[in-house]
Amino acid sequence: MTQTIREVVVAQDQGRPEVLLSVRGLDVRFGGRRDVHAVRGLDLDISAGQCVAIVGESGSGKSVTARTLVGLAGPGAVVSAKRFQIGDVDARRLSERAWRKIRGRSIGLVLQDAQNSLDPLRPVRREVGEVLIRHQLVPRRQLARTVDQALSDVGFPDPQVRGGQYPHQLSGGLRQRALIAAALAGGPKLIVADEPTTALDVTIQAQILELLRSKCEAGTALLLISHDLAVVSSIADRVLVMKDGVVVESGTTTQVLEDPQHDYTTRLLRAIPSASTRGHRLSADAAPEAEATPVARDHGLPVARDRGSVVLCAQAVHKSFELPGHRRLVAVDGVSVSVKAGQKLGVVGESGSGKSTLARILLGLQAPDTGAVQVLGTDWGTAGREHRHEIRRAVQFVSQDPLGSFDPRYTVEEVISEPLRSVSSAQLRAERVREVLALTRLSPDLLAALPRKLSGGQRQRVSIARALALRPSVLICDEPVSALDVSIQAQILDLLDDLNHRTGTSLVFISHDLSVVHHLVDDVVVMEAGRVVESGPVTQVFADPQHAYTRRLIAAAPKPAHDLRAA
Amino acid sequence: MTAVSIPSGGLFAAHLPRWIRGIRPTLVLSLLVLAVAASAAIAPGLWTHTDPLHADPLAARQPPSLAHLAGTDIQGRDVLTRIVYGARFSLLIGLGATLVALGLGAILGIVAGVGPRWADQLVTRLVDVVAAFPEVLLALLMIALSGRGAINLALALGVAGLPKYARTIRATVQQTRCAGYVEQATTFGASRWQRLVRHVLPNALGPLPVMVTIGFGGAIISSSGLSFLGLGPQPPAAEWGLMLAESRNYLRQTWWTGVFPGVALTAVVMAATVLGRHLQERYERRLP
Amino acid sequence: SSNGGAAGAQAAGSASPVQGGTLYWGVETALPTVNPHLNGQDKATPILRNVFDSYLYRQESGEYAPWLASSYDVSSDGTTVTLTLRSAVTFSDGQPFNADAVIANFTKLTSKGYLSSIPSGLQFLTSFAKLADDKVQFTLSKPDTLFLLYLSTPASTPLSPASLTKAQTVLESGGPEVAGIGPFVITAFTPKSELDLARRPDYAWAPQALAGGEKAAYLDKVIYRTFVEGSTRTGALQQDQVQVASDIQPLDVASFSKGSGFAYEREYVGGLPYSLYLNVSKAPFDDVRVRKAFIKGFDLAPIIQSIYAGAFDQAKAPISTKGPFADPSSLSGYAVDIDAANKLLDEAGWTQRNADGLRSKDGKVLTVRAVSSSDFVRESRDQLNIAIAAALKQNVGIDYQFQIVDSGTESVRAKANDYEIFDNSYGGADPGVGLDLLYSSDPTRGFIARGKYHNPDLDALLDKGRFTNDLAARKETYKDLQKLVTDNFYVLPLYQTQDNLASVSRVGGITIDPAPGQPFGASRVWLAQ
Amino acid sequence: MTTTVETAVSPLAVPLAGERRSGHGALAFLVARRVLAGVLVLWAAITATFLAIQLAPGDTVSLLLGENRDDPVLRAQTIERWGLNQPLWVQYLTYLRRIPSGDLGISYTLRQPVAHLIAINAGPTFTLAAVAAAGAIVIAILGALIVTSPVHWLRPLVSGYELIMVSAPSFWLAIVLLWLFSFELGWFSIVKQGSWQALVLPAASLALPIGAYLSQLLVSGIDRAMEQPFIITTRARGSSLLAARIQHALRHAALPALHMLGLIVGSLLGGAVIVEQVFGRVGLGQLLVDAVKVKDMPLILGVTLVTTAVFVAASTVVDILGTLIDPRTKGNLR
Ligand SMILES: Nc1ncnc2c1ncn2[C@@H]1O[C@H](COP(=O)(O)OP(=O)(O)OP(=O)(O)O)[C@@H](O)[C@H]1O
Ligand SMILES: Nc1ncnc2c1ncn2[C@@H]1O[C@H](COP(=O)(O)OP(=O)(O)OP(=O)(O)O)[C@@H](O)[C@H]1O
Ligand SMILES: [Mg+2]
Ligand SMILES: [Mg+2]
Repeated sequence: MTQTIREVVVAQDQGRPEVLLSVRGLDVRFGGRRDVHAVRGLDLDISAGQCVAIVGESGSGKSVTARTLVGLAGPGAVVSAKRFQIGDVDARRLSERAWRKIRGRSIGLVLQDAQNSLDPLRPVRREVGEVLIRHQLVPRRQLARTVDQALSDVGFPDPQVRGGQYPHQLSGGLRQRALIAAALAGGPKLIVADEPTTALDVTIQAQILELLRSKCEAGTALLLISHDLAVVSSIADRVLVMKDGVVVESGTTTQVLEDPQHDYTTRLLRAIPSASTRGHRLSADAAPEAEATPVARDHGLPVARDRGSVVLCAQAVHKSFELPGHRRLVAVDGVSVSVKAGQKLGVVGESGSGKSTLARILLGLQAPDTGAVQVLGTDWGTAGREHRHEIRRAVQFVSQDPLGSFDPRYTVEEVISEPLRSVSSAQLRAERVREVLALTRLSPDLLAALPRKLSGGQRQRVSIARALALRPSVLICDEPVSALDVSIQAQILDLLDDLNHRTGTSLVFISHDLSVVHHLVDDVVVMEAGRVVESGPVTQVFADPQHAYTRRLIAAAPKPAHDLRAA
Repeated sequence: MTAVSIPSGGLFAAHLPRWIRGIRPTLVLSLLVLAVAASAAIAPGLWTHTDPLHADPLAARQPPSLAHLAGTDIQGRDVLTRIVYGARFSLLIGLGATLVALGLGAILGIVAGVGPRWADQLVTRLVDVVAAFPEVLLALLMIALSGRGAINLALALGVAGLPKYARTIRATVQQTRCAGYVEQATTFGASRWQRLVRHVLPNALGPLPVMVTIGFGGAIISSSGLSFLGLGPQPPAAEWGLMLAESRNYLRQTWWTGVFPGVALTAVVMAATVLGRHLQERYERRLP
Repeated sequence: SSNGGAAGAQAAGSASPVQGGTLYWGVETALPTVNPHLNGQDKATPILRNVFDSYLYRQESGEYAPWLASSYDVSSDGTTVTLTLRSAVTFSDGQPFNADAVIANFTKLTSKGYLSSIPSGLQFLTSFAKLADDKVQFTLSKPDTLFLLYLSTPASTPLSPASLTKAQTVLESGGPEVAGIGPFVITAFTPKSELDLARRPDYAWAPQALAGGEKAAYLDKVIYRTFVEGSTRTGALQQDQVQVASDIQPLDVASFSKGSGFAYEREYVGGLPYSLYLNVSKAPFDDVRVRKAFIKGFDLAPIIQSIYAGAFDQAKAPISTKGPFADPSSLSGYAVDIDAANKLLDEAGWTQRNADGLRSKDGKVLTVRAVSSSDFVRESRDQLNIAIAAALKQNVGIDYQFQIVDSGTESVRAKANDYEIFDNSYGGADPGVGLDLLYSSDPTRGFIARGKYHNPDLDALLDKGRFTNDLAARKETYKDLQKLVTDNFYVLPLYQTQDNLASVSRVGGITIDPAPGQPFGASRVWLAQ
Repeated sequence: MTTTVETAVSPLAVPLAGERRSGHGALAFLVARRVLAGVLVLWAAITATFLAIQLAPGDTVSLLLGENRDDPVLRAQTIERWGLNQPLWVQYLTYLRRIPSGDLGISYTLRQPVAHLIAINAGPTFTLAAVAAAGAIVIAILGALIVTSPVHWLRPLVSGYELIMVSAPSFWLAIVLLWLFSFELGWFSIVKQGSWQALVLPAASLALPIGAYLSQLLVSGIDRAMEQPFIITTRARGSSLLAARIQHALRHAALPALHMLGLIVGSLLGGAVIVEQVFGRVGLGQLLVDAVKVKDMPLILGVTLVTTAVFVAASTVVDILGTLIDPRTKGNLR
């Protein structure tokens, strides 16, 4: 170990919490083709045991900040700062060699993308051991023991055995734990955790947050990056709100969340869906004027049914899959649901509980092993081939991954008009495309664009527009907002609500996010391991959950420590 | 202020307009080489007015001079003229082999990719058998069957190259078949066939231009190897591989008869490879 | 007879022969088998000579001298040949060489299924018998002079009786287990690639007629390595990786010129030169005017010069100028006359010309095709023919195509009479074998008479030349024969075939066997230092 | 990276209907299945070759007789001796039946048992292939590490060299190497077969282009892997760029390169023909070319058998090695 490290490590004296990281006026630019000024004049201080959170919408520079703090801003990045002190070291003058001594030893980094942040070709224990080897923290003999210890510290079950598994053999939660274990193994005083709980299921998310919180209490400083204000409010001491690379607001968590000064913070807070936001708009978008709705013309397309009649219903559907080794996995186990015209039905449940499979069965993409699904009174199973194609149009689908659902060769116009091939007249088709564009509040300028050039929110709108083109009776949305950040999510949720109101299209809304469901739907179905464990009006189910599983789910959802709607 | 690293491009490039900065000299050069080769193949008369078969024993083995820019060969034929006319043969063999490989490979790959399980099995096995034959053995057998010559050479190389295409296309077809947009098309009421034609095939065959460009260079190289073994076009044809093979024993006395065709061949293959890689990069960048 | 001579000895200066050493000899020839009875390659003879001596030694004059037979006697009618065997000769496996061994060999040679083709020499052999322990008598149905020739080639060489009883595959492929009588023994054989020889110390039976006589070899080991690529042989020789290289390519010859530190020598080989035989059985060569126009329509000399750069010479007669039989005057009617050729073609009705300037008649282009099996395309023959084709096209508008095919296709095309020209060279010490094969209309003799001449006068001359041992008479006969085939424009001799080799200066004693014009093995070769 | 792994289609994947086994049993089972599939491929290759030779012009008897003395008696003898009087299917079945006992018949032209001929020719070819493959791997890894290294001026140099290597005709390279290093500089004599000197240049002429090609594959693999988040993670633990490249990225790039190497080694015979001819080496390639030229059927079939067997073996080995490199591909190994 060299001088540099010792300075950093030894600098901890008793008494007042030492400042581990102090940054003033941090600037990060990316040169090259388009000049990106990713971080502008960021100030940041973290002392031991403290948890500082950075929030902000996608692209605001959070991850760049995190990477810059360990000297890995990326190729082509130009970093400058008025002050950049890691412990006693002036990081502005560090050589690459010196940086290597700091990384993992003084600062641990947990990257945003847990799926890909572990080398898929190495057992996780080697990844955890790597930091120990690099910094020669333990003798070879003790390496295995130390790694097992590090893994069990983060609640990794049975580290001796499961530590030998490869990332693809582990669940998302375990992977995230292993990643955190690796970040902690070198004993850093500061952990930078970039969106450590996104992509995770509520229950697992709660466990990871608990883990981080306990580390913090044990004296490790935490820089938490998240776009989820509920998460932040439950753990952070201080919050920085970033927008377009600039910290627009910072202060203690209470200050920022309860008395936001900046307009942007207010908007961010307002965009968070919850029980209390039911019936309110989340986004800043104004509600569309009534006359903005074009008079729907008959293009030879079916018209939505009267409110109240059952448009889609599944009766005791059952679906199992064959797994290798003659095992069968029951994905959907005797589920019955029915959707009335104009109804908004939510489906919640943990990952793997069969939500998507149910959606596919309702869509007629997958035939149930037993049970039947009726669309507008016609059975999927018994309908003839021609008739099936007809009734398919009554049920449309919006997926979590809009981009993947677009043919990569198609422009927005082609994507939206694809379902309309059956409409003979080109003029009528163009008219219908314009109608749905207006409905989804997309600019006609986008028609010629390729979907992959659009923002996430725009893509999801295009996906919804396409689904609406056939004037379906039911729109089945499988996690339509889970890939979007809060503000965009707010817009999409508002849009779906509007559409439901104005066109009378029923919604089947699948989500693992209880607050979103709570915000949007009328009725909810709770699924566990393929079964419906509870169902009813959403307010009733969430207010008074009957089933233990529902209660567990609700308990695990992050509870804001602050009243986020106060502003 | 600490510059952690320097923006790429350098000072110099910064002053040029963006579209010029975007041009890569190797790519331009490659396109130029291919264009010249293609024009020679299509209209050799543009580049030379002599007959590639015109022999003049009295002017044999002359080193490069103004009269014969690339010298003359052992028969007294103008080497440059033969290189120009050779472009047609060589490019056609390369292209022919690639198209045969691609055509057969695509059909097999698509059948395996979309067909029933047994068809997939059958095709996979068939392709394994073809792949298990070394290229030379296949070419030898096919040429033993049907005789020497440019067309048979292209056919043999095509068959030998088929497994690569068949396997890739099978894999991409199977991948695209499960893509979100194909499933989505089902919900609009598109039939199996419509999905196949509208979505699966166009997308699965997306990497083909890349494969063709890179395969083209490879086919030219392979064909020159088989020409070396005497399995290619027969003399007196002007074909680069054959010219190389014919000159290989005179290299020390008449280096120009071998070096110039070799340079032409290598340049075209390099150009095709560079272009192929460029296309590949563009293709990969386009992927979501 | 030609340039060359004892260049090897000169290169090694006046130094006297040195005993011992290992010599690498690079050759083009790939040996599929080293059983001398079965290997029919001309080019194998100089290699096999190291291991297999013959009964008789043929001299350049065409006469035969004793070798393993101490004397021979031909009856006056020429149908009985008696060999008296040299005494105290042993095979390399220690078995004695005697009449029984000779009988065993001829029994094997005439047995069913051993030979894959019957050599000319055995064609008229009717019986053979042991007269005494050292005497064997052969009876022929005709006074075939080729029988004596046969007794002087490796094709009849005696193998030890023990070898003859070896397993079929062992015997047929030859190699260390097949013993003969010669200055070397085979120690290893890799088909088509390498033949390793070791000196036989007790060897003492070389033919008297050859300089040095009865001595054992100088070298301890000789290793023949096949390099198909001519430039590889040249390069390996220049680096002294091989000390002798055969079949030097024409253009490389200059690098071994005087003062280069290498010795180069070449020798014409006997038999028939490389020639084009015109298929007279079908149009267009059934018309003598077209044949004549073909032959007179271009100037061969500059073409030979440009392709071979002086390393090969234009053929001077239908029979090799090596040996006593060539008649250069027979080619006097072959002088180039392009105008005459054009006129002849006009007369023959090939008056139309197509866009390429090629003649045609009734819409059929005047195309003549040679179909050559790729195995036989060597010595830049493809280049030579292409140059001829170019000249013919330019001069007289004949479309000559030299088609190289695999041997299977060649045999099919030959059988279907689907060719107009047959190209061939036939080596050997006596032209009789080749003449029979290439001109005879007798189906048991003219197997490669692809000109399909069916000319009774020609057949009569062939018989007359073959069934006599009288050299002077044969000379006369072959003179008439050469005149006949050239008067009829049956054949166009192109270049005189030859053997050549180059060696590093350390090598001395390279000896040419004058009758076939090929190196007499490596038995007299020595390596300085 | 993941896409590459997924599309690295194993050439001989046989679907596994039975249950998944574990440990050594599973490997043995997989190997057994692979062997079975391999036998199937061999059989098909033999059959196809047999048919192709039958369909090729020229009858075997004429070829056996050569072009000299063809007469009815000899012809009959020859036909009988080589069993050509039997119907084709009998000849075919007889051949197949003899294979398991190692009897591959007797070469028409070389008059030796084919098994023996293969035995003496396969050694040099396999040595050549093995040394070339090893050389190619070393060249590829070195090249890839240089190209991806931060020493920027080296990158265009090495990639340029690689581009030329993969774009130049292979026999050209062989001839140039031979002339330069054996005939001009005299470093490696090529005449003593079996000596290491005689192996260096032939192996280099095969290894250089293959190495360059693999290196290009590795480079694109490494470049792609270096963009993956786990590289930032490992660097955030204090790994140097070089360590990240060697210990993480190289391995990711290795899988497609390995598969390609398997294919190349399995068909190295093609390259070997040319190298064997230029360097005058004994070997299977030259044996095969000569055999096909004269329609020496037992020899052709014998060499086909060996080369396809090598191909099958190579792809099996590659797949097994592949699972060591990337445990995710275990599912592919069926
Ligand atoms: N290596 C890079 N080169 C160029 N631009 C970059 C690079 N890395 C990030 N950026 C840009 O910097 C900006 C900030 O990106 P950053 O990843 O920090 O956003 P974020 O706040 O983490 O967003 P998210 O919530 O989506 O993770 C973006 O505009 C991004 O495109
Ligand atoms: N085609 C299939 N073959 C085998 N198993 C499948 C298949 N499709 C789904 N499953 C399994 O069925 C179960 C239910 O999957 P499903 O996708 O419906 O869950 P989900 O509730 O949507 O989960 P998530 O929230 O992660 O999307 C899972 O265990 C999944 O692995
Ligand atoms: Mg981020
Ligand atoms: Mg799901």
